[in-house]
Amino acid sequence: MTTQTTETRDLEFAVGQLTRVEGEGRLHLRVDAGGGVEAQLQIFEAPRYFEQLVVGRTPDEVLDIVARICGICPVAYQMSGVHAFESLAGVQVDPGVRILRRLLYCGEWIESHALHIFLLHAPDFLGYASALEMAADHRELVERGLRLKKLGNRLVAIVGGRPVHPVSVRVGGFYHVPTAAEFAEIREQLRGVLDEAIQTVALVAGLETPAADRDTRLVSLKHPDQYPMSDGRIVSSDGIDLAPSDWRDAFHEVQVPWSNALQARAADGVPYLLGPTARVVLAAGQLHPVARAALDATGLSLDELRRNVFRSIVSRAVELVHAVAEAIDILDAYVRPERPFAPWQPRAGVAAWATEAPRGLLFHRYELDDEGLIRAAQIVPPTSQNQAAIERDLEVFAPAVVDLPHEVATHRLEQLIRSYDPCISCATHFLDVSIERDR
Amino acid sequence: MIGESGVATRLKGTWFGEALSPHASDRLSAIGELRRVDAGAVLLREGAECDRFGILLDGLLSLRVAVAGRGRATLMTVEPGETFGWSAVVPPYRSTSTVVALQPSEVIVFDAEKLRALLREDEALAVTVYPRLLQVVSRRLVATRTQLLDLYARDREYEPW
Amino acid sequence: MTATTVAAPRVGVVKMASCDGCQLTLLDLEDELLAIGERFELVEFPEATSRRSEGPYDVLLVEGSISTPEQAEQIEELRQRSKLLVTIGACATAGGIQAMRNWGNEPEWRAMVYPEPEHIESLAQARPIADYVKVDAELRGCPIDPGQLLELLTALRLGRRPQLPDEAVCLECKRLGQVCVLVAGGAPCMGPLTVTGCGALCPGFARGCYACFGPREQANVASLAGWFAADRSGPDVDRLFAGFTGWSEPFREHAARAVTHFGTGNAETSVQDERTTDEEPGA
Amino acid sequence: MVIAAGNVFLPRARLDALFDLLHEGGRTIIGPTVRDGMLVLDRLERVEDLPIGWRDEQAPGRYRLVRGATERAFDVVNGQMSWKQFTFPPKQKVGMMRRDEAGSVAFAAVPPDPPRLAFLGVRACELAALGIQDRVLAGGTFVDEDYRARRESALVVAVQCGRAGDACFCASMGTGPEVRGGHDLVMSELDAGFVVSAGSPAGERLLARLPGRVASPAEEAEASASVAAVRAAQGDPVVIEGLRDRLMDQLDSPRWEEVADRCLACANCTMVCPTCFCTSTAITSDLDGRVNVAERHWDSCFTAGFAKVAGGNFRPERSDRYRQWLTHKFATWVDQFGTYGCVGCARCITWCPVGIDVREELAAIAPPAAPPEQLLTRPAAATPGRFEVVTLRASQRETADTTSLFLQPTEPALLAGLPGQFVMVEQPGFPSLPISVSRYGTDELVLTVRAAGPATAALIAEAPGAQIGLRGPLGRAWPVDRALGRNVLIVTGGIGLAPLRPVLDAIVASRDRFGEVLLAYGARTPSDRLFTDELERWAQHGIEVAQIVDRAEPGWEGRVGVVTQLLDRRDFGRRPTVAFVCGPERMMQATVTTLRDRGVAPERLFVSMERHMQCGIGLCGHCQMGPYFVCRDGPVFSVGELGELFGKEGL
Repeated sequence: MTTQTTETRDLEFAVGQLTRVEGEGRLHLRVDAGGGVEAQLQIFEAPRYFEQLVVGRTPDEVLDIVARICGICPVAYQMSGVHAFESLAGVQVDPGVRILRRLLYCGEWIESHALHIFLLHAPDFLGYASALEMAADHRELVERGLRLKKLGNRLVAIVGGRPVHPVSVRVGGFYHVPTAAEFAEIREQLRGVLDEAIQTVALVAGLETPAADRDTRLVSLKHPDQYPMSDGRIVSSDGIDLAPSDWRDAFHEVQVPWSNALQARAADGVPYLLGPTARVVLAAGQLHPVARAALDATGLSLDELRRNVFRSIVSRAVELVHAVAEAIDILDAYVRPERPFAPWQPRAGVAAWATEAPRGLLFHRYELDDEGLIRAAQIVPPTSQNQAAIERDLEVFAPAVVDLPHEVATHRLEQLIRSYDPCISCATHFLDVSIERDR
Repeated sequence: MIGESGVATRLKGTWFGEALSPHASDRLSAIGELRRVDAGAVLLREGAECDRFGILLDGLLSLRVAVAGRGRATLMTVEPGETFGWSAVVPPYRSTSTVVALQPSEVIVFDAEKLRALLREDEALAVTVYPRLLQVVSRRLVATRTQLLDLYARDREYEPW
Repeated sequence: MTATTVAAPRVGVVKMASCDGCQLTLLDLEDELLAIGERFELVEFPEATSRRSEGPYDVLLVEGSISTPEQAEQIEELRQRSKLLVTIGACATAGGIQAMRNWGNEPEWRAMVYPEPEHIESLAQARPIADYVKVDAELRGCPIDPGQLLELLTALRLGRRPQLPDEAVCLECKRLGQVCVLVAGGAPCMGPLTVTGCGALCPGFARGCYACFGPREQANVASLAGWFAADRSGPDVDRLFAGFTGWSEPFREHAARAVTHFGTGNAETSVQDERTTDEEPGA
Repeated sequence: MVIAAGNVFLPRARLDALFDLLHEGGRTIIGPTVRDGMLVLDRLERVEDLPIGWRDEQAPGRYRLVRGATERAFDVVNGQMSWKQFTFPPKQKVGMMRRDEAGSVAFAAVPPDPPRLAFLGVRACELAALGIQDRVLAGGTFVDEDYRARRESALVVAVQCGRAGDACFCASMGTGPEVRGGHDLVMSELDAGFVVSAGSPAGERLLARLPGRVASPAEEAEASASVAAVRAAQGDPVVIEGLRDRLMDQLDSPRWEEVADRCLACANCTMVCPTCFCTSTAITSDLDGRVNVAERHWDSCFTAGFAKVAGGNFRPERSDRYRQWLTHKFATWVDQFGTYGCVGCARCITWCPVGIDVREELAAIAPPAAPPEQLLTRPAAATPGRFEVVTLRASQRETADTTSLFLQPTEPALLAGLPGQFVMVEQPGFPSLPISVSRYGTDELVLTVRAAGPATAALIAEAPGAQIGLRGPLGRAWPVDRALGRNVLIVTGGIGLAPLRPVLDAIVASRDRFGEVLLAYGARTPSDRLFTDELERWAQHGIEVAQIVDRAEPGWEGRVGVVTQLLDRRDFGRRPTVAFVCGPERMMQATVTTLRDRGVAPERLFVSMERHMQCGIGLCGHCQMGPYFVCRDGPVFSVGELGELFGKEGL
């Protein structure tokens, strides 16, 4: 759908509905006569009003509601929410429960990363329209992805009840905590796939990867002892350092007319990158040794991961190893917590926290009234934060491909967008901009 | 034509006539006529004046209505012992269906005007006859409802599995 | 009729307003996914494949509720191109969580979330698919149950009716030997009103069912709500119904009261104040 | 209860010895234990697993475990689930059905493989409940083999109640509180220990090896007094005198509607009931339908699907379902099994989410009615999950939606059926279908099937050579012998002619042994009539064939209207007439009304009832209608037998 507009001689380049991403989005590029590219990632997911839907609700209700923002990473939404509420109420969560939450997060990372690596992104590198088509030639690869993904889902199901929209998370802990016996089988299964996860790192590092080079600012949580999931401080590659509740001190949201999603920006307007690459680079020291070794074995430097956006699949695979290895460690030492949840009292005030969804930092902020009910909410998903970086990268990368045959160019641009593992329906607020208006 | 005594005897042999008092039986028989009709004979026409009330003694009658595009549809058939032409005594005295003999049939017919006059002047007779007429109409109504239920039809609309 | 003679049905998987979790459930059938791919032609499934098809479809699985005028048009067209349309999940079958905006507060909400609400095109109500087009079958749940999805696909392939029982969650809960969280724990459990399919998940996790599969036939809302009201306030009873299937007819009355009670929020310290508009890219 | 001399006193500290004895031979002990704050019946490893020091507080719709004043092990009277979960598991595989690439099919029942269990802490009411299930599931012509095997392999250690549960009424139901039998051992708990006695040879052997001494008279007296106190505490909340009749007389009580306003139809009462036995079978298939597993699970008369047939639901309303449940428990169960279906354990009261109290909904009892005649033929493959494989020789289209299947069985029992009996038809991957036999040939069986749903559609689409599974013939037949020497009236509509064709075959075969025979046949349209060529043949054999259609079609010069029109003006009172009626229930009702008006005695007026059938042998409960299981006791009934049940809505 390449069209020439005669007056300006600009080249308009449109990619229809993005596929193999979660949610509904479109890409629109405008190339001017001088070769400059303006990129617009348009999100046309229908408005879902989550920030309003939680108003008047109790914190525990909110945890069930915000899970519904995203079917792939519901745990992340529950985790940002639950930590926000607990920090406001001053709940002392039992150590065993905290560990179980990390285990839950490991499950979601395994599930989400395996899905993205094997089912959504690998077909780009190997030249297939889908994993199902890829399976005709690379059945073992797809089966491996499904095996890993299944274990991630299973882990979330044992801790949370089910893989999509788990039911066990509540303020103070869980409704129910599993016995060690319930983990016996998956513990062995995870041991059984650790090698496969490690091999995946080498495999994706060896994929034919487009060249791309640009500098980018990275943002993630960072914790001195743990690989970032729910705890730590918000840091950037250029010196930002904030408590997880203080995201708004350095970032804000803006509305852009060509996209239906609110975008988040740093105070200085410089786009920033969230997600596996940001975490691997910023928290390399906290990676599980097994994961670090797998990364080192590829010979890829942290800087290579940071500068080439197409290498995100490697970061994701490294985190896959980390999540499997950490889950095994947790299960080896698992003792069922004495009590599933700590009691707490609602309190008025602001509850805010950020945790690391599979695709990056996820910030929640709630204002609670005297009864402990939600009065206002702000939910900033990773994709809305990454959107500016995606558009920036498209503008950098597009000039090299727009003159290629349209299908090839489309494929390359989609591959780039998929490198961010965008999670579009998790954008909680959207605008609708028509193509006409955009012209 | 068969004699009047024949009418009284045959009338007694029907559901309509079996329990009539001698008085009622005599008065009705006096205006009744026995007729034989061939298959295809039209006894009443839908929409036209219903000029007779009748009782089928033998054979089979069809009650038909005309439906645009579908020709004449048989709504119901009449068995021996049953009646036809109840519109003869119910205003506006027009037939609600066309009555056709499907087989060579034997009927008793009562002239509509004579029957109405008789029922007007003879209350005792009217008290005996009207409940029987109501029964005829009620049976037709119940049967029609049952037909509407479409009992033998497929039980549910097509499901894809 | 043997199953092997059936040609691979052309299947589409599309979404309206939703979280993608129900279509993800198809990908979560890890053990069967490749076999499904061999037996069904997944001709349209943007979440999983770049290959696209505008139909016709033998079976179209639709996730999500109708929330925009564009979707309302789209679903009519999709219906015409589909032999069989199956709605999957609470959004598609009951309006889902989006439908909690259906009591006339949508314009206000729009204004509160977006600095320039006039750019938003959105219907006043988010509604289930069946409000717009004929639906041949539905899978309930938020999200749907993978086992029920597999049963649907198996039934489609074998030409039998899918076994999707319309009974209370309680039956499965008791078959699993789970002790009743309502009777023995005092938890407000919606299980007696809710159709089964989840495997009585929440009671198994020591919490009350929150009705994500929606009302079952003969759901006696008045009776259970009355029982709950014995030890909690009216608004607290109402909020039990204002969940992911609150727009379902049997729950709607209570849900409406709850949502009205919630008010419009964000009024005093609007998040929107923090948000700016940005007409220029890369500002 | 009088405890026999030679009872043993087991000190509390030596309860472990009983555990050791019960564990012998790899037996697993099942008993009450507290898990996550809830009382369950589960595996017990050691004495400390018992709910020592706990007791229960029960009220309608409410159950709480609380710490008791004593350190007794058996003060929790009962919990939510009964022992039924171990003798009659909530989910149980019953059969495997395979179809290979060539289309040949194989059926295999799952053989019983009972775990070796010892039940510890079984109460009198529970023993009574096990006894009732023994009668229902293992005491009739057909037996649930898995149940029987589980019962036979389990040791039962009963315990005398030392506390009355807050809602218990076993004393009223005559099932307790004293343990009267059905146990291997029974224990009475005293503060210092247990008075133990034996109730079976196996129990005697265990008792002989228990450490301890002979119980003293004082200990025995304390044990007896304890259970007597429980009886006194209960009182007699349910008056049983005349209950059955009173309940059946109240089928039209306005109370059913009032209860239905509260009843959730959630089925909890039936799930927790220790005697409820109704089940459904679900089939899971692989994507190709090659391997299919039939799994039976507990079902309930409170679910929508339970009484559903292709045309609708016989018990659509909550009031219908509550009435079904209550009248079954306290009235028609007596007719069927000679006992109540209730043992007074109070679970349905406590575990009703809205606290409906059965004691409040009740009235009293009556003597059991005689069960109806049993079937006369011995069927093939009676056990669910087991089927005889038959081959389809040919099929013949009868009407647009109805097809006759000509099947060749190798099992002679399948050919030895009687007119009106049916077979259960199994196609791998589909639910079982009850289909009447429309003809018994010398070496073939004819089934005439109307496509009413997917399973029937699939069945009639089978090609010659296809294999299907059959069980049967089942059910009660048309009593053709009762019609010998009499006038015979066969009234039928639609597909209803199929189960009556064997009757016509029998009449034609010995035409001179019957009086006048009238076949009154109604159909929707002329082209919906079955067996049109045979209708003429029957007429040639001196059978008056009167046909009538709801809707005429072009060219139809026959009768139009309803089938009762053919009967309205006839008199059947002059000679004894036997009538066989089969068709939609409304049609049968209208016909029965007409025929009774025309002088046909209800004892000679037979109808074939349709209900949701799954097992076909009276074990799954779906087809219950008053005192009958339609599959086992019917489908053919005389109108006299059915009495008020016939035409009653919502049964």
